[in-house]
Amino acid sequence: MAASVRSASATGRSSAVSSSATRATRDAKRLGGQRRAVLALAAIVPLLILWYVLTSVTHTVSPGRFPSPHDVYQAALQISHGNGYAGGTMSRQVWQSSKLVLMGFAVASGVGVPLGLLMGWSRRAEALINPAFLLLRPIPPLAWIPLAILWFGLGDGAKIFVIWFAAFVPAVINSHTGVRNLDPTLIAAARVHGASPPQIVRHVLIPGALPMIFTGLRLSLQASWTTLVAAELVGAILGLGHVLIVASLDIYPGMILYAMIWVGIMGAAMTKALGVVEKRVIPWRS
Amino acid sequence: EPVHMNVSYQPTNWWALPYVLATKKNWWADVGLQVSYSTFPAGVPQIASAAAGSWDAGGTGSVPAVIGAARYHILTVGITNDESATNVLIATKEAAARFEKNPKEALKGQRILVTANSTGEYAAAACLHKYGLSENDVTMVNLGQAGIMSALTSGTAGFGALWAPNSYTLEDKIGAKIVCTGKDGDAIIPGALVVREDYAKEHPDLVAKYLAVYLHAIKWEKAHPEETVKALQEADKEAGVPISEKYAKVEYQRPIFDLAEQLEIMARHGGKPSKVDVWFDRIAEFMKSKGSLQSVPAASSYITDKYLKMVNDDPKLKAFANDASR
Amino acid sequence: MAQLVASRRPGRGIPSAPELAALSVAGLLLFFAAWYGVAASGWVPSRFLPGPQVIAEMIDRLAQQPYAGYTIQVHTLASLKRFALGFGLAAALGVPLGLLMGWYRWLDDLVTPLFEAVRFVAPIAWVPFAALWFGTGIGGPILIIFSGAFPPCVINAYRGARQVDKVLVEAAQTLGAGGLRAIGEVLVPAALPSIVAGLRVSAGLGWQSLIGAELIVVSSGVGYLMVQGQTSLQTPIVMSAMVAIGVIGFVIDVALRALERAVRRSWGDQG
Amino acid sequence: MFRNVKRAFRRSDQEVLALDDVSFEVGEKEFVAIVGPSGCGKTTLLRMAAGLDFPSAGSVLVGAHEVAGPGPDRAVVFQQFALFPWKTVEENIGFGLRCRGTPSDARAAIVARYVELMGLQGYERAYPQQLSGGMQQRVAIARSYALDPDVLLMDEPFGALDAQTRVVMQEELIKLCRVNPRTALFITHSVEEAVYLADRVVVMTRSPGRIREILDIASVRRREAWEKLEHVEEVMDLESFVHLRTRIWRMLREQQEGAAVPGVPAQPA
Amino acid sequence: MFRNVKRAFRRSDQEVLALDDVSFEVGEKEFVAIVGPSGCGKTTLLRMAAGLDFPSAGSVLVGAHEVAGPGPDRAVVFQQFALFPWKTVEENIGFGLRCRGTPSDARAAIVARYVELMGLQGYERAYPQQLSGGMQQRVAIARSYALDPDVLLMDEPFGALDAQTRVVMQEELIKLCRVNPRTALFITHSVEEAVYLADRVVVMTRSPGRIREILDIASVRRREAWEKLEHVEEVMDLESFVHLRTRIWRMLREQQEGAAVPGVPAQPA
Ligand SMILES: Nc1ncnc2c1ncn2[C@@H]1O[C@H](COP(=O)(O)OP(=O)(O)OP(=O)(O)O)[C@@H](O)[C@H]1O
Ligand SMILES: Nc1ncnc2c1ncn2[C@@H]1O[C@H](COP(=O)(O)OP(=O)(O)OP(=O)(O)O)[C@@H](O)[C@H]1O
Ligand SMILES: [Mg+2]
Ligand SMILES: [Mg+2]
Repeated sequence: MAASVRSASATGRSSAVSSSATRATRDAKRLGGQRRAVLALAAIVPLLILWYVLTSVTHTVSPGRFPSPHDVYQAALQISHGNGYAGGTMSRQVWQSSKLVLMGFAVASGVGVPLGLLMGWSRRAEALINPAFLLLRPIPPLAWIPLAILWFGLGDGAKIFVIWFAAFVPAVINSHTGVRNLDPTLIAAARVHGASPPQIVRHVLIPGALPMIFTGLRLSLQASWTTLVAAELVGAILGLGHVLIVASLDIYPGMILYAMIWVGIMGAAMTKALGVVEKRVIPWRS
Repeated sequence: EPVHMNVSYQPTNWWALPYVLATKKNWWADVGLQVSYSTFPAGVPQIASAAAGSWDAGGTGSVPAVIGAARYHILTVGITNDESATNVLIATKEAAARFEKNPKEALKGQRILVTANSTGEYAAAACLHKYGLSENDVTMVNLGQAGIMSALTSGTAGFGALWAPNSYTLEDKIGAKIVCTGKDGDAIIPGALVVREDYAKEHPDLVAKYLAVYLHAIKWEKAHPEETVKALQEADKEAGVPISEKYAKVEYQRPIFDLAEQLEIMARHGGKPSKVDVWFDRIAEFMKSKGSLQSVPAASSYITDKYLKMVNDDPKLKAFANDASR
Repeated sequence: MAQLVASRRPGRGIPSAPELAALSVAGLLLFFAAWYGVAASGWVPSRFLPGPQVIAEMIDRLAQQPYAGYTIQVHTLASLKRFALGFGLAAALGVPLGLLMGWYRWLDDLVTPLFEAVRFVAPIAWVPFAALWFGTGIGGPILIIFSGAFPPCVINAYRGARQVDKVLVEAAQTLGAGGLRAIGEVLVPAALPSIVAGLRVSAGLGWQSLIGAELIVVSSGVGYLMVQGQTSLQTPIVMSAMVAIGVIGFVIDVALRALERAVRRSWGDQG
Repeated sequence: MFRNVKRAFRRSDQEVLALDDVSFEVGEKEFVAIVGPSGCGKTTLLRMAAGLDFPSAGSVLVGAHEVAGPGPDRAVVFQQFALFPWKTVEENIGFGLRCRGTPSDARAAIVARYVELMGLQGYERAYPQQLSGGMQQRVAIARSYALDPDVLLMDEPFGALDAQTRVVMQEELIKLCRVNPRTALFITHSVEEAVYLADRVVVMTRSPGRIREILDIASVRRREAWEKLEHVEEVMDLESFVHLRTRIWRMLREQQEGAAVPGVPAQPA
Repeated sequence: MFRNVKRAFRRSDQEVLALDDVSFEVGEKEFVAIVGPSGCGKTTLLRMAAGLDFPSAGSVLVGAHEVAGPGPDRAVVFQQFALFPWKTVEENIGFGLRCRGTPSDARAAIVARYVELMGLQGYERAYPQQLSGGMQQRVAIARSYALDPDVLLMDEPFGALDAQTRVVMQEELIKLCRVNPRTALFITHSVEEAVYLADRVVVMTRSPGRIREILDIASVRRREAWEKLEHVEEVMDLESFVHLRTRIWRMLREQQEGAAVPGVPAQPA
């Protein structure tokens, strides 16, 4: 029987480490961070090269359709110097947008997470709130612009409102699901150990829902960034979204891509920061 | 056997009426064309989709025409109309009252709502200059036309740059006042008949036919004022932005140019720039000053009367273009 | 005291179905009453917030007479068609990608850095590129919907795959399930609740991006209806379009929720 | 305590009776063990006593009052450990005390004692995920013990322990009950454990769960002075013990007949 | 089979050695049981044989080959049941057969046989969530048995069963192994179970897990003709059995000393 268990002599101190395939993959797994960095580079570098070759060497992709690296470089130069572009230099644009996003995100998670927890905790609250929530929720941020202008004028308030509306939805939904998916035995365990409802919320509901809450926060943060353009359609004079709007009106693909890259970098950086917070807040997940 | 052509325009525009009429009255067939339309709410996406080959010829604003020339080899082969008088700086009642007392003071330091990269912005800038102000004396805030209308309606801002028929709607609904037009600011704002350069190279004859239909419509409009006004009202209503007869009549006042007039304003006599060249150069200069363009494209590189001349040289087309009877 | 006590579930227990339904209706009534109240009070000019009855009349009118080219039904259908294509494409590509990323570490490492950056770019920021690449055909709007709907599909499938109880995967492996089967029979069902939740978010975002697309690049659809209403300062039309958008979004969500429930039921969850 | 209790569940549109007409009572400071085949409804019974489930008919009383919900006077040790994954071993053990508002230094002292008692030293800061199954169950037991409740409800608390720890725990439990008697309801699969620990043993029948018999152990224990012996093994060797054990064992074996039919399946080659 | 195996884990930035220098082998068709205190690394050892974990040093061989990953030749019964919650009892049991490509009627027959053997009739269409813990474990066992694998790896498979079913299952397993011998690695906390079932018993020490001793049961069993007796209880009464049991028990008790310190905590009133 080929697969029966048999063994060669099993004594001696010779811990000869064989170099089987398994061990190789195992070692690769251990490399962890290093390997990830390598793979990330492996993904990005060929893509950059491909981009350069297609736009600048073979001209397969006309620069009118997609900017070449040189176009983006030119755009970067233009917006970094003097008056910049669309009302300011890139650093001012990034700063303005980050401020808007952070404020919108803060308000959205501050309202959305408790609301989602409440709806997950109490079926009655859910029944009461859900219908209106479900009706309002599909209305896109863009559609709120006229009302936002009316209610908040053309200042930051209206922009934060638009971002808030988009970012608040995933915060609610995921906190809600987080509570709903909680193992009921854990709540039972808390109850039999004398936990009062507020204690259950604090010690069971919230920590139990935290992984989902963070999923929601990530999506919220993403929604904040993706709504930025819509928000800055409300009479912005500065901001990355504003740069994107103006560049698209100028049909300036190099600048559009450069601004997109910044949006990507800022969004990824903020998500990374959120990930660090998540690790600290959820230490039990190895 | 009619030849197919993709034509693009922006509905609810005075200069869009010829397309509506041409379809309704089947003028395309008269020159052996069969067209399908792509319509756009604004010039910028219109130009961008030309890059994807979505359309061959059409009409657009002068600002998009310049951008199209600078980036996507879009030729300007004729003029749809002169919209200098209908690109306006409009003010709410209160702001208009202040403006009447002292225009410069009323404007200074104010937020001016403009749609960036539009003829409206160009007109607004011209108006500022007229009152001795520069763009640095005010805050130019970028908003779409609809956004400007909402903001003015709610009183969040006092001044905005609109074009027809949006300006009419605002006058009607909240009693806003036009305080200055592009014309007042001495800015000539033409609309452009445009065509993709590679298409024009391949099918010059079709471009000429396309122009002949548009010119025929202009001739017809000039000859039938009442019917034209009615047709305009109908077209705008169908597109969702109805205007009253009063404003339809105002629209009718906008200058349009028939074949002979077009040839005249586009002619470069003795190597001197044509009138149209001058108009477009000023617009391009303005756009460069705002950073939208890195350099001003030479007018001769994208404005051409070659196709108008082809219409003029073809007896059949010329006769059709100048026929106002039906 | 041997009487039946099934009905006597002590205090604060699970509320009954009729009670919940009543609360839902009450919630809706409250919402409409608040709307009506604010509109009627004149606190907000009716130019900006017409009452619900005005909207109802307007919707009825839009259903009879064409506005901005078509009746509201035709606009809605045009939007739905674009949505179905864009969302379908996002789900068909995003869910498998997310699952595979959760399954294969190398793919995760390869895709994540790029994906992490791209997903923050607003769907409507793609409008110019959509126009440059696809023009006004159906492709343009679809790219925009896709860019809105794609990230949540990927993220939730990915998270779902990551959270699968490891011992289940191991059990399948020791029972001889190869890569594909383990993915199909363990990974997918285990991640399904998360996937469906992602689809819900994704449908919501896709629907919203669609409106963005319609505001800019097309000349039919509810988004177009809305922008035309806005340019003619006809708030009732704008809000009718918003209602249509809201209702369709709601219907899409209800459909996906039904799917979610069906999924849970197939887990033997009777609750 | 339990009076004519019935409990039905729905399973794929069918009513399934899990418990039928169960009545018995647990005296004050009495230790009652329940044994019975798997699926006979033992856990369901215990959940009702805890106030986590309610009878379809009949009533469950603690003291003079019908059970209306869970409370810290009745601590439960769950069959599935039900530890909070986000709390360390220490925090899990101290949870009930914290809910009760015990000051933190008193709490720390109690927690430390139970950590030691359960042999969890060195794992105070570990999360449940990082422990073996047996260790997790020890934490769960400590969590309930630490509350010092009036009534202890235990659902196979030693099921996941290794044999040695299990024996030690049994001895602990019996000492605990001697020093500080508690009303206890104890579910187990081990007949030996039931006889060793309980004052009375309730033997249940296969589904729907009914009471087969209730045996009085306390009187035998007192008569034969089991308390004198320190170790489980010694007690288990006593004739009186073996007698009771065999009696219960037979009752359970009876039920096995007709159920799972023994027989080696002909395996495909 | 295991050669100088070491396995270390990281726990909050500290390397913890779970297994240290473990070497033993399982002969073809031999039944080896492992007993040892909780947390000594039994599960870890079994996971390595299954190909689900890998040694930090040393090597694990099945046949002549180092274990590279899991496969259906080595079926595992997990300590936590590891049933697929979205599959019915039938589907769970038939899963491995489906993976193998067994035609559906043959599969149905095998599944039906195991449903009957495990006393799961009437629950074929139920989902794991709807079963009691014991029933779930029976499904898990059936799922592995149904595959008829060369090597059976069992991690306390009977831990969650009630005592009666457990005995029946033990008898089943031994019959199964007699008719159709299998190489088996079996983890248990019950010394009796280990002695009753195994050809050899590996006794392990408290963490870091090392081998304390390996006892040969098969020779005693053959000499004393345990096979002649049909029931577990009868075997357990034999002197030879008791002798082995006590020997192992002592080894384990030794280790208990110094570990968990007995002592009734002074409960706060
Ligand atoms: N939530 C539920 N829905 C449907 N049936 C249930 C539910 N909970 C328990 N049951 C059924 O009730 C019966 C008793 O279950 P219970 O868990 O009380 O058994 P048990 O005696 O604790 O078994 P074990 O000793 O295996 O733990 C079983 O037949 C089970 O299938
Ligand atoms: N993933 C892991 N990370 C860190 N430590 C681990 C991990 N898995 C196991 N350990 C540690 O390894 C040791 C052995 O664990 P294992 O589960 O093999 O014990 P066991 O003998 O099966 O115990 P039990 O009888 O209680 O099931 C324990 O100290 C445990 O804390
Ligand atoms: Mg139970
Ligand atoms: Mg183990």
